[in-house]
Amino acid sequence: MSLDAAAPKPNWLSRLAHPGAFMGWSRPVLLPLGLLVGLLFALGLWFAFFNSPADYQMGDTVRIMYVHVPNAWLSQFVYGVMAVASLGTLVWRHPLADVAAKAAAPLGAGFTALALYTGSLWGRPTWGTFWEWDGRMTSTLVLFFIYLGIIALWRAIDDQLRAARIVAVVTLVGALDIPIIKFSVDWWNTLHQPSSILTPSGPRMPGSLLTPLFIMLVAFTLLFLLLLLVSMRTEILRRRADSLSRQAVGSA
Amino acid sequence: MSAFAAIVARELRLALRGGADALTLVLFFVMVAAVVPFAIGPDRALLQELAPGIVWIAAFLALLLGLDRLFRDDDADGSLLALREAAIPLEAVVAGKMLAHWLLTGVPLLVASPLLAVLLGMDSAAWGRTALSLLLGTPALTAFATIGAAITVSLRRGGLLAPVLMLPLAVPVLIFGAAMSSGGDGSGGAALFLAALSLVSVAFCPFAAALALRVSGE
Amino acid sequence: MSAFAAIVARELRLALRGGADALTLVLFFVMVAAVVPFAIGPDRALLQELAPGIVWIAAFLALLLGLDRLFRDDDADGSLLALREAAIPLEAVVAGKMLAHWLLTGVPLLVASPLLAVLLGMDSAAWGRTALSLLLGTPALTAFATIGAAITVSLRRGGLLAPVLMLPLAVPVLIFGAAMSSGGDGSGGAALFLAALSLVSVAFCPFAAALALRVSGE
Amino acid sequence: MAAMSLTAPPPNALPPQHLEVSGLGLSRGGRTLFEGLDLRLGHWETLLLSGPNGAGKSSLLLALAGVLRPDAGTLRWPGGERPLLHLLGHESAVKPRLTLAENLGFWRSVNGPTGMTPGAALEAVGLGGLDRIEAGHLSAGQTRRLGLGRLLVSRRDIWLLDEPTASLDAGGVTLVAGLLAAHAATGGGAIVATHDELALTTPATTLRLGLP
Amino acid sequence: MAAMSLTAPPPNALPPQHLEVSGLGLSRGGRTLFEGLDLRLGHWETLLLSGPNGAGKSSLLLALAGVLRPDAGTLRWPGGERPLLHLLGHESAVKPRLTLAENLGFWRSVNGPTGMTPGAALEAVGLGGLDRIEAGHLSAGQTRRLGLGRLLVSRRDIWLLDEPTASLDAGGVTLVAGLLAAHAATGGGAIVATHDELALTTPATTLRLGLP
Ligand code: HEM
Ligand SMILES: Nc1ncnc2c1ncn2[C@@H]1O[C@H](COP(=O)(O)OP(=O)(O)OP(=O)(O)O)[C@@H](O)[C@H]1O
Ligand SMILES: Nc1ncnc2c1ncn2[C@@H]1O[C@H](COP(=O)(O)OP(=O)(O)OP(=O)(O)O)[C@@H](O)[C@H]1O
Ligand SMILES: [Mg+2]
Ligand SMILES: [Mg+2]
Repeated sequence: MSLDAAAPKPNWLSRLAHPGAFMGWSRPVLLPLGLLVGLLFALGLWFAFFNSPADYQMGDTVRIMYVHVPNAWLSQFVYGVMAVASLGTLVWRHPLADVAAKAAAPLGAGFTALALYTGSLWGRPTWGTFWEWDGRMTSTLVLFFIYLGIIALWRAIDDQLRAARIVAVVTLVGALDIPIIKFSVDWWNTLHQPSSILTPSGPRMPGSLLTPLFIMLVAFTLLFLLLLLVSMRTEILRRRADSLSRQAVGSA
Repeated sequence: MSAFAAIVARELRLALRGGADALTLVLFFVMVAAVVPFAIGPDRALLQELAPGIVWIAAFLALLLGLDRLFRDDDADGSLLALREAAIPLEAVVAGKMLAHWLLTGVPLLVASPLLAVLLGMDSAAWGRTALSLLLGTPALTAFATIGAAITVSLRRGGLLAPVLMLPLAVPVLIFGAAMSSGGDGSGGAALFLAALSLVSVAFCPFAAALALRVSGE
Repeated sequence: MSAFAAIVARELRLALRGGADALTLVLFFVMVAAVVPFAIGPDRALLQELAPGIVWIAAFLALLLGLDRLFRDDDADGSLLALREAAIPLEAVVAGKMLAHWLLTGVPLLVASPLLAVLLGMDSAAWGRTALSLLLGTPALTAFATIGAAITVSLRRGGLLAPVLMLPLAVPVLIFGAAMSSGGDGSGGAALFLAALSLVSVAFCPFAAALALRVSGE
Repeated sequence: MAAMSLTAPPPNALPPQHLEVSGLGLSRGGRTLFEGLDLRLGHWETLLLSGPNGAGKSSLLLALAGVLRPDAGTLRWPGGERPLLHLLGHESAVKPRLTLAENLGFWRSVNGPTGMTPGAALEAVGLGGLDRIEAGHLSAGQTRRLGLGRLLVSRRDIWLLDEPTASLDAGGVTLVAGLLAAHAATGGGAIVATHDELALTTPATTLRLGLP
Repeated sequence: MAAMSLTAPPPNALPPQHLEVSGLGLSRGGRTLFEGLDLRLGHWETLLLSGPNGAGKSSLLLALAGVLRPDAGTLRWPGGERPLLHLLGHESAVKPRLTLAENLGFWRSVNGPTGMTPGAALEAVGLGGLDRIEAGHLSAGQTRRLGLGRLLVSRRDIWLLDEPTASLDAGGVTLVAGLLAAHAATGGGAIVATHDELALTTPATTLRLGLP
């Protein structure tokens, strides 16, 4: 039941992915990655606040975009990561995949919450309301629900090996379903009411907005990777700890 | 710990440990209400107008559909049989379970209500009224749900029977609740009715439910 | 009798004998629809406009919130363990139970729909569309419910978790269902999507559910 | 508890009694199980119910506990109305999601803290040291032992036990015999439906139901 | 079935086998139950699992049935991959709402009609004539007997039984011994976890788990 039980296969990927090896190589990576993230954020924020024009109609609130869009993008990207990890759990039965999936869920929920929050903050000045049943917003909300459900599922099963496989089933069902949800919601909204509500469209953006946006996108994505590594490490340590304590209880 | 407190504590423990932790409870209500617009369309004005009704229907369905879980496990694992010999009368046991059930449904519903308000575009006044109406009305719903659960157990047939038995009883709660939260001129009276209804049904429920449970053994 | 047929037959027997769930579901469904006007006020025009949405919400919640009955008893009394050794694969067993579950939920909803139509003042055209949309959509809902039920079992006492997992996943069914039955210009497309959704999810569900059940034993 | 056994009755005194049943008739599902059944349960006494499967042992226990309504006959409780008693059915009334200590603690608070502490009770039924484990992780026999623990955390004069030794190992059977002896030694009475041979050290009578 | 027992092996031939297990290690809830366990189940053989409560008997059966995933070790089935077998757990897989005949009829169709008819099976487990009663009206022991009936309506070479005699009366225990003997006589193998003494007439080995 110990995580290191999985025998490392010859190919390099699974050698890296072996929990023991992972703990080895991930530690030295953390610090430089952290520095890089910090640097990118500094740069991106400087651009965002001092070196990009205020929007002619949205005014300074346009700067919310630099936080909003990266979070919105991560809300979907993280789920992708979880889906891949779930494949790893079900197909290759890889313990590290379990850990990755478990660690990613709260992060994904967090980014999605931020996307929702910044989005609705943005909505207030632009549309005069915190919430609009706009397709994109709604699908993000549903995605948020899915994240929370998955987190609750993780917490509901105490045997982590079982939990991993069951959650993996749900995550994959979700992975098939989320595109359908996204599509259906867009279709729904445009069906029920005329496209009167302004739907934010990217391409119309001038480059002066795009550069900082791009930097922030990269910064947030790297931030996610950093947090993922950290929480995976803590999760692995936690599991080693309880399997030891459980043995103790049992022999008592 | 007093016997009554012990029962409440156990119910809470079981619910919060067994799969449905507090997060899930709140989430559940948010979802049930958030799902409605998908069916009736995203038209803000309409949603705003219907919001109180939607919240109340969500509460109503959530409470009634979840109810048969209330005594089923205790019946299956022999706890119900043992509880007949408790140091407190079966009525008190039922009251304890009812209180716990309310804490596990009514309270999360209240917690969720601000979110619902945002999603359904209620203004703060409307939200206040709705929350208050829930506070006044959910005890009555819980009481009816408890009776329904007891009957389900004693008939040894679960499923939707209990909700069906209880729906007619619970309709007045829904009416007054919706009336109060939509805040017409009648809303003051509705509030009174709700409060009265809750008091009466909560006082009455333990006896009815305990009666049903006593019969259930045979 | 073939193994598959035997499973369907048993489910039907159990449901129809123990608590006549089919009937109660109809009643429940009708009552929910009957209750809604109380919550949103008696405005007839509004009701008529909302009718399809109301019907769909009732179906949606009735199916997804009632789901945990599907495997729970078989797990508790050891049948699930024994069914792993059936002459047909567990996937087929799940498919059988899913079919039975649909016959016991989807069909009653269809039966009840005319009543709802009357209660909510739908014209016959609207009713036809709604009934058809239920026919196309309920299989998908059943499939989601089945997966949810399989997961509940592996949690032992699932509580509200399974609905919380499955409600958001089933949103498209609700959207297309309501769209189709409200019969706007998009309703043709909605019908297609609904049918496709049902096909895919019904084809996919047995594997996901069986996987969850296999894990659940551990 | 050995000390308590000093309270055993002087040999030539008719011991007082917990329960006297006369002319009891019971039927289930339209079938008559027995009629005109008489029994008495004295202090310091254990009454063993034996008989083939389906004889009516469990049903009799339920009737005595007032769960089933008999067709005929009277139950006489010396105190006047029926005292609270311990009823252990086929199911052990254990909550899988709670730890062993929580399970017993609950019953102790609900039935009255008149017996051992949960920890001591767990020791007594051979589950010592497992306090913090979830009951759902127990084996069949361990679960039954936990069910027996309920009898110890609150003191009740009368025990009605339905197959207390179900799925217990040999050690468990002697353990049950020991519990019954200790209970009898304190003046308690017990009616026990069982298929196993309980080697009891205290006065015990056997009632065979459903003779073929 | 007596006729079939003619197929018993010539004394000096090594009987073929149903299952060979080597180096099996199993842990539950993070606790190791056993490691490096070897066992083989031959034709005509009955393997009795004994041991104290919590030793791991049920877990071993579940592992052999592929329900629990062992930490280590290999199961070798002569046929190559694992054949279908009969698994009787602590619960009897009986539906209270169905009649006895319906219960067995269901299992017969699902597991394959390769054994007795439901009526014959009910006779064999001592429930003859109760075909039309709802299983929910059975007593504990009668329910267990009905559970045993499932083994008879479909023929499977390997039986994994977890406490088949739980809550059975003396007659029931000998009945189980008889069923096992008949099964062995047809070349079948059985692994039986039990706390009772089964007086078996056919070759039986005993494996004690969890020696203290
Ligand atoms: C709660 C409210 C909102 C949510 C949940 C939300 C969600 C999203 C999502 C999911 C994306 C796509 C990100 C990607 O795939 O890279 C996005 C992009 C974007 N959103 Fe929002 N949004 C919300 C409100 C707003 C508001 C009020 C505005 C401005 C008026 C806005 C402007 C944008 C822009 C400019 C983009 C990037 C351009 C594009 O990807 O097309 N959003 N938002
Ligand atoms: N679901 C579970 N999760 C974790 N641990 C478990 C679980 N079920 C059993 N165990 C542990 O595994 C050990 C063996 O259990 P098992 O049921 O195999 O014992 P057993 O030999 O069948 O005992 P009994 O004779 O009482 O049936 C027990 O100590 C128990 O604590
Ligand atoms: N719920 C019920 N409804 C109708 N009849 C029942 C019910 N329960 C039991 N019976 C019948 O009552 C008779 C006695 O059942 P009971 O459980 O008392 O037997 P028992 O002596 O406890 O048997 P066992 O030793 O198997 O536990 C049985 O023949 C059974 O058919
Ligand atoms: Mg009995
Ligand atoms: Mg066991």
